[in-house]
Amino acid sequence: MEGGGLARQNTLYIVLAALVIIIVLAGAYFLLAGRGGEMQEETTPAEATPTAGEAAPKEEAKVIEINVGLLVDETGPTSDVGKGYARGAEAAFKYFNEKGIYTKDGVRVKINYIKRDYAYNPTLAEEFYREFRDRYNVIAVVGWGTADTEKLSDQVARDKVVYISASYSAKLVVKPYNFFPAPDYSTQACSGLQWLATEYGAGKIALAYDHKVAYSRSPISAIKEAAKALGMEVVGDFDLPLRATEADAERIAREMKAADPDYVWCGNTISSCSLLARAMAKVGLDAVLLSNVWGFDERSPNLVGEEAYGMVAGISPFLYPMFASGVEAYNVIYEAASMAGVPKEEVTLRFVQGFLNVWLLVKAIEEVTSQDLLERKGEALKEVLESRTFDFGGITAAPLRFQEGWHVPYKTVFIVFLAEDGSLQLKGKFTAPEAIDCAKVTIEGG
Amino acid sequence: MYYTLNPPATNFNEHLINPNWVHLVPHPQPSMEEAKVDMVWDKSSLYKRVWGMGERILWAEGLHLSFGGVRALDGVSIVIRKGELVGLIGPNGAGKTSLLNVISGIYRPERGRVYFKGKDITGMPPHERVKLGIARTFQHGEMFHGMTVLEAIMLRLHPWHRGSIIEAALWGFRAKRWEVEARERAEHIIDLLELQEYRHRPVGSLPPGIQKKVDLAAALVQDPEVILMDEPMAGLSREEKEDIIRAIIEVRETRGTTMVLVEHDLEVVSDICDRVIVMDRGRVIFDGHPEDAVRDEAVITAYIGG
Amino acid sequence: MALEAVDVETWSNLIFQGVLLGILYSLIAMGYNLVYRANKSINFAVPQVVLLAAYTALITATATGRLEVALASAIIVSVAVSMAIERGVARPLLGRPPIALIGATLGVFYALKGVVLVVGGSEVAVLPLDIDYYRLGALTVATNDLISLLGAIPVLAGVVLLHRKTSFGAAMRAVAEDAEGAAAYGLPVRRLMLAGWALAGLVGGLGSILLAVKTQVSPDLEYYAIRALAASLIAGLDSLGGVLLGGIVLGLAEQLASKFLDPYLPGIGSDIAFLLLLLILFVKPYGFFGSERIERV
Amino acid sequence: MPPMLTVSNAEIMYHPYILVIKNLSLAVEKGTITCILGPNGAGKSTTLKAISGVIKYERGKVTRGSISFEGEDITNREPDDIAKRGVIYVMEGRRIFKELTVKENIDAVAYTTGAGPDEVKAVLDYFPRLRERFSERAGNLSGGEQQMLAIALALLHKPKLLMLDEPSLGLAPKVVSQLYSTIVELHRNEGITILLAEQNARKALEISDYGYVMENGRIVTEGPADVLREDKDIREFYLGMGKARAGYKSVKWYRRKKRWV
Amino acid sequence: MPAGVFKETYEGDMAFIRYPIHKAALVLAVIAGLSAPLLLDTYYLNLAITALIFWVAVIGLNITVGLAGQISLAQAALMGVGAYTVAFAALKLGVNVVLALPLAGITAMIIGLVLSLPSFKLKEYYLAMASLAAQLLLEYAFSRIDPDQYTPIPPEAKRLASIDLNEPEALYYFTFIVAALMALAAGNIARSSYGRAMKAVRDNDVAASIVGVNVPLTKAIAFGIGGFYAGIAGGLYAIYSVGIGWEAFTLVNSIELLGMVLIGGPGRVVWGSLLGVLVLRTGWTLLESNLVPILAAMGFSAFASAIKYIVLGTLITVVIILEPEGLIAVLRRVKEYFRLWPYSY
Repeated sequence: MEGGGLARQNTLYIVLAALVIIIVLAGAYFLLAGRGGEMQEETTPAEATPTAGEAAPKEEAKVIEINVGLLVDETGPTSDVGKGYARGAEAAFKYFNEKGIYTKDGVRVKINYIKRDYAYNPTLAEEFYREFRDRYNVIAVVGWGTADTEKLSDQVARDKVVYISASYSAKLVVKPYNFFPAPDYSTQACSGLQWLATEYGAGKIALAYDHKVAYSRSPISAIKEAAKALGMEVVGDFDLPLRATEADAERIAREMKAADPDYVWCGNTISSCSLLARAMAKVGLDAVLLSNVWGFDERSPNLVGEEAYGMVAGISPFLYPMFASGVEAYNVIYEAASMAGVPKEEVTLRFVQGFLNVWLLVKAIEEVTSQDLLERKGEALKEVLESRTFDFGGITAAPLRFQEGWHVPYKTVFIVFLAEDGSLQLKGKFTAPEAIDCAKVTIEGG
Repeated sequence: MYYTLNPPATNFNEHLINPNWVHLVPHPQPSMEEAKVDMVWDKSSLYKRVWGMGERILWAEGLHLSFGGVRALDGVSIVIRKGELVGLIGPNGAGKTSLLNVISGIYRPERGRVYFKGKDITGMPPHERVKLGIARTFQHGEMFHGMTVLEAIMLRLHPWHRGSIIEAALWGFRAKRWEVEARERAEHIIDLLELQEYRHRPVGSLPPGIQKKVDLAAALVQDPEVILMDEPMAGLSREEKEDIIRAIIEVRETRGTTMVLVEHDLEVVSDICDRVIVMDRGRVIFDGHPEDAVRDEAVITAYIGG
Repeated sequence: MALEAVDVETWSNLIFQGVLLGILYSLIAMGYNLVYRANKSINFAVPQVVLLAAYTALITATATGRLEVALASAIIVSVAVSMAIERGVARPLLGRPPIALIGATLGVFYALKGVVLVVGGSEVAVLPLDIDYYRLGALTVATNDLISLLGAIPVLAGVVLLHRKTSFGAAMRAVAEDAEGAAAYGLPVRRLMLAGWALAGLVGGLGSILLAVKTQVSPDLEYYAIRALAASLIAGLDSLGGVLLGGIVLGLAEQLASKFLDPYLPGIGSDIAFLLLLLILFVKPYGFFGSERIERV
Repeated sequence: MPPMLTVSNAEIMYHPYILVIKNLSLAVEKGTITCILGPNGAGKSTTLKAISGVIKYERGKVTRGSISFEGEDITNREPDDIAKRGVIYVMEGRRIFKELTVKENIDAVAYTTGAGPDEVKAVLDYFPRLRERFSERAGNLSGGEQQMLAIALALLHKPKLLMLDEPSLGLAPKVVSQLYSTIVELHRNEGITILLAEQNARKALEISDYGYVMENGRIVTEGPADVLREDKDIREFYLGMGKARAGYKSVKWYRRKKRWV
Repeated sequence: MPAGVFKETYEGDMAFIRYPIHKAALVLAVIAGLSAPLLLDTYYLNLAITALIFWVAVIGLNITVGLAGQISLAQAALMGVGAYTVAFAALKLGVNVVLALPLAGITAMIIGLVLSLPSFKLKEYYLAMASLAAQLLLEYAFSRIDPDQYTPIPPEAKRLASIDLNEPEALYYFTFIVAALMALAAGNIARSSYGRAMKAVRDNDVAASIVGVNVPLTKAIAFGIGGFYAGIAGGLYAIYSVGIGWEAFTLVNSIELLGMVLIGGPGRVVWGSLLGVLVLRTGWTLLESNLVPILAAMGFSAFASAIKYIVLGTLITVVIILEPEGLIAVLRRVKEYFRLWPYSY
């Protein structure tokens, strides 16, 4: 056979084959490079190995490097909030590296963070975690959601890697290596109920959450207990899907209206919670909608629409940036943001959440000695985290105090209310009722 | 009915006949009823000597079939006798292929029944009919374009495959032996139809004439009692037609296979068939001797034209 | 919840919302079916095109503050992407088995997902539109619902009429039936196919905007588009008029299932589409209005 | 005056490797009926598809040589462009749109030709049967009627060169005769040049002025139709006359294979 | 003395290993496979384990899709069935995970057989949609049986006698042996009479039934085997993973698996599947670990994650358009080219 067509086809195949070969070679190269890096670590302890402390005399310029994994969701189902979180965490790493992190004995620590986008896919999360652990020997991971945190909680305990994440699930408070700078979801919800009781008095409360999703379901048993303690009546559990349609929301609002609640709890994320608020306004259900930390933020006034102004509120363990004027500690966040090129108006609650998780890690590192950091790694960090009080100068609703085996650092939240005029108002701090331990109820109940 | 075991009819190509594959051919003693409707044309003494007048082996009664209001078959009844080579002709859309499809079992007739060797096979799935001994070739050559010639031929032995899928996965003794046996049988047919050079070529890459030959070879490897050929020579050159005809005659002589041949080419049909059935618009309009067909009034109006 | 406990108001709202949602489903389903008619292929990339259109609308609406600009830009993007897929993927694959088209459009689905992430990220937002509520007896009707009712049905009817009654439609149907034969008769096959895809993009883009208004602009819109595929199959892939019914059946089924099955199977509402689809495919393999294929050899 | 259509040294390939036609040259003079004879798979249809551009839809193309029509190069152009120039190809197997009615079939083609009611009427005058079955689904027409519809659709273009691919395939001999007389009538009345690909050599040579014989992708013989009719080999192999008429029953294994040329 | 390799028996001509070069390649592959733990560190070993696991799943899908032509978008869900079976057996019944593995295969096979029911009636897009519906319904079922979206597999369950599958090396060998056996079995099925029957069904199922293939049975077998392989892969995944959640078995995963089949080489059951996994999964992971940070450092941080989708999606589409037989056909053509080099043919 002959002809130009054939020759062109062959060229095409060769180009394709060359691509494959390049990919294979690149893979092989990285494979070898990876191994090379590891061997280097073994032979030159000055970098990041346990023997650094004794081997080298203390110098001014001496810097020890540690690796920290950063698992984020920038492309998955939770990425609308995951992106802000990732930016905050990255900004924090850059900022503190720049500013200098010093261990208790004055050795400067440089944190190499390895960022991976796992798109809220737990399989990928595990794969990336294994990469963090086996390839980079991380001492800590700044994680993200329930999917990765719960899945890895037992494994990080076995590997002694500190895992700080934004999943405030009550189940995690008993896991030895899992930390978060906030009360668990149940305690947060209980504190929110306390606000309702304080502000409006006892009444009827309807619960809307996705019955299928563990995250939405988790605080429900605690809420019911707390409602009982506060003299409230729970008038129904309504199944509001995380991916609700307007029709779903409207149907549920109608069903709720029949039960005539004074308060509504929304345990989902912002998309379905704001749809519910809209639908409540549409069907004329006059009740206060209280959403959890992921169901309400700066975007809410826009998302719920004017009709729902004056009836929606949200819980947050952290002070919204918009209320930060006069809070000294916030300057750190703004400074870091400007260093990372993030304009001030893009410093959102999610940004702060990411920032604080890293900040907590940094604070812990600052409390250990360099030798501990290099030798006992995560274990040392855990001990420090469980034995100190960490104060973020008013950004968190209270200073943090973790106890061994019980990682609920405080029980107070801020309540933010969407006023009639569409502005967000800080209603103040509220603490969960003393009478019950909401986290415990959740763990024991589920 | 009396059956005798049929010895190989001719001595050449004897290797083609596996002693294990027993042919039942009728005793050349027709019953009274058969003799009355005898339509076998003893145009050559050879056929008569070997096969005589057959008893009916495959017959259909009152088949009706329609697609979305279009009558494909409108009360078709046919009888095929043992050892016959029947030509089935008619203009396009006359229902020839539909009839074949009903006999093969891919269409279920709305009314009417199909019998094979006295057994009602109307509702039987197609693959079981193959096991009974009805093979079929396709109008458009071999249908399995992605397979090699060898695979396409060996495929046709699948209905007789006994081993389980687990054995196949483990390539166990039975599976292996089966493969070797199947290969041997395939090679015989490849020899017969001179397909050696194409053995490992994908069927789709072969010229249409060869594809038709492969298809015929594949049908023959099943060693059928009745073989239904759907336009095996359509669009072939005379040379290729001769190849196919040679194979058809060869197989008839050596195995006594009953054949139904759907064709357009009246010339071929009248030359080699014992009997022709002419169809038009879903009906049988003529059934009889080929030489009578060209003189028949109905056939002339519908088909040959004035 | 027991049946007797459901009053007229609830019923009428359930049905109303189901029908509204169904109309939106049928708009997107129409997009699938137009492509199927043009090319005998399903465009599995539609969910991402819908997302892309919605985010485009969000961006332009935020920038200009004008809804008509948003609508126009979204439809332009949807049409353009549809045409690009036809040009770049469907056309080179003409004559290849369905698995190739399924795989290739799934590849496009994947790639467009990336593009959507670059363009719109995964923001959750609402389109800036003043929505008023009108109370009609037991029903509460929003502005956008009115637009859906008054806008979508004429569009659907228009597409059907275009196909049935005009010579352009006859040409498109001719191409759908036999592209090669149509080419031999000098029909501009490629342009007609492209037109089919463009029309699909247009209808899909409109559906996408109306959906985005009805719910929110969020990555979840892709699931609506996947469920619309179920509506398309319930109607039959090659039926155009049937999609309205397919969509409404689906919308109603979702509402009723959420209402009555949820206590037993939480969250079944969003999956009922597929249960329904499986059942219907067993009973009527080519949908309610699809034409059955006759197997030939 | 140069021929109306010339194909010079064309090489035609199907994607990606299958070479079907090698070094094919043919010419069609204006105002004649030219036929291409040969068995299936000889490359007749491929040649016509290449001329009309339809081959693109089968992933094929002309890789070498050129095709020109009325002095203009039309190699590898889009089929609709070629159709606009007046080259219309009626495909093998009566490729009409079976799901559409006769009217819609005509509408569809009229969409691109812009043929008005008068033109449609003029075309239908040749095929009164079609008028009777105007709103029938084309799939329900008989084979002959379908073939007529196919030709009618082509006529809507007012073709200069009409290429017919196996118009007699699968039709009853009676219908074939009718069809051929219609073709001759069209040729005479409308002055349409016709290129005919046929297996039915006897019929084709009856009406042709010039003939080509193809086998295995090449032209093996060509000449004026009356010369071809007298050719010994053609008579034997295509017209079924001569000694081969002795019939197929005498086919034997030992018969030596004889190839064309 | 014959010049070249000639086979004198059909058995020899049909054997797996026909030429010395095959034998050498296979021996090399086995040696490489077995010595991998000595050469690779834990990270790469884990990558190899996941590649092997997905290889098994893709082989199964390749039998269903590539060999038998039955489009399935539910392979990930079937993996999930296997994974949950192992988890259930380990947690509720106290069965050791290794022993639960065949059970996982069988459970998934049964579900696969159920999934084959639509294929008796449906084809092409309709079948694809039926399997898509099945995938989503199975996802729903998982969300019901695993309401916490997370089921940990305790390390204690992963020990059998002296084998501790918590050790990456032990797990690697275990996975390697399982995957190699599964691949061998798949190769045998592909060249057996069943393989031919499946190919016939793929090419033209009506014609297949006419030539005597029991088409429904063959489709059922294809789905059953596909399910069995998916189940084993899911079971292996459950053993490998610290715990399972149904988010790991979603539609997107099914699409990825189908992409691996189509990219690698549909119908090329063993090596095509491996190539698909290596390119789409392992190759990508390596690329992502190394390339994405570089991109992020260059300031494309916002796009870094989106690139995965764009690159992989484009790759799938382009390969399908340019090379219907997948990348393995490209490799073969290149091999041919160099074999004949410097002559073009």
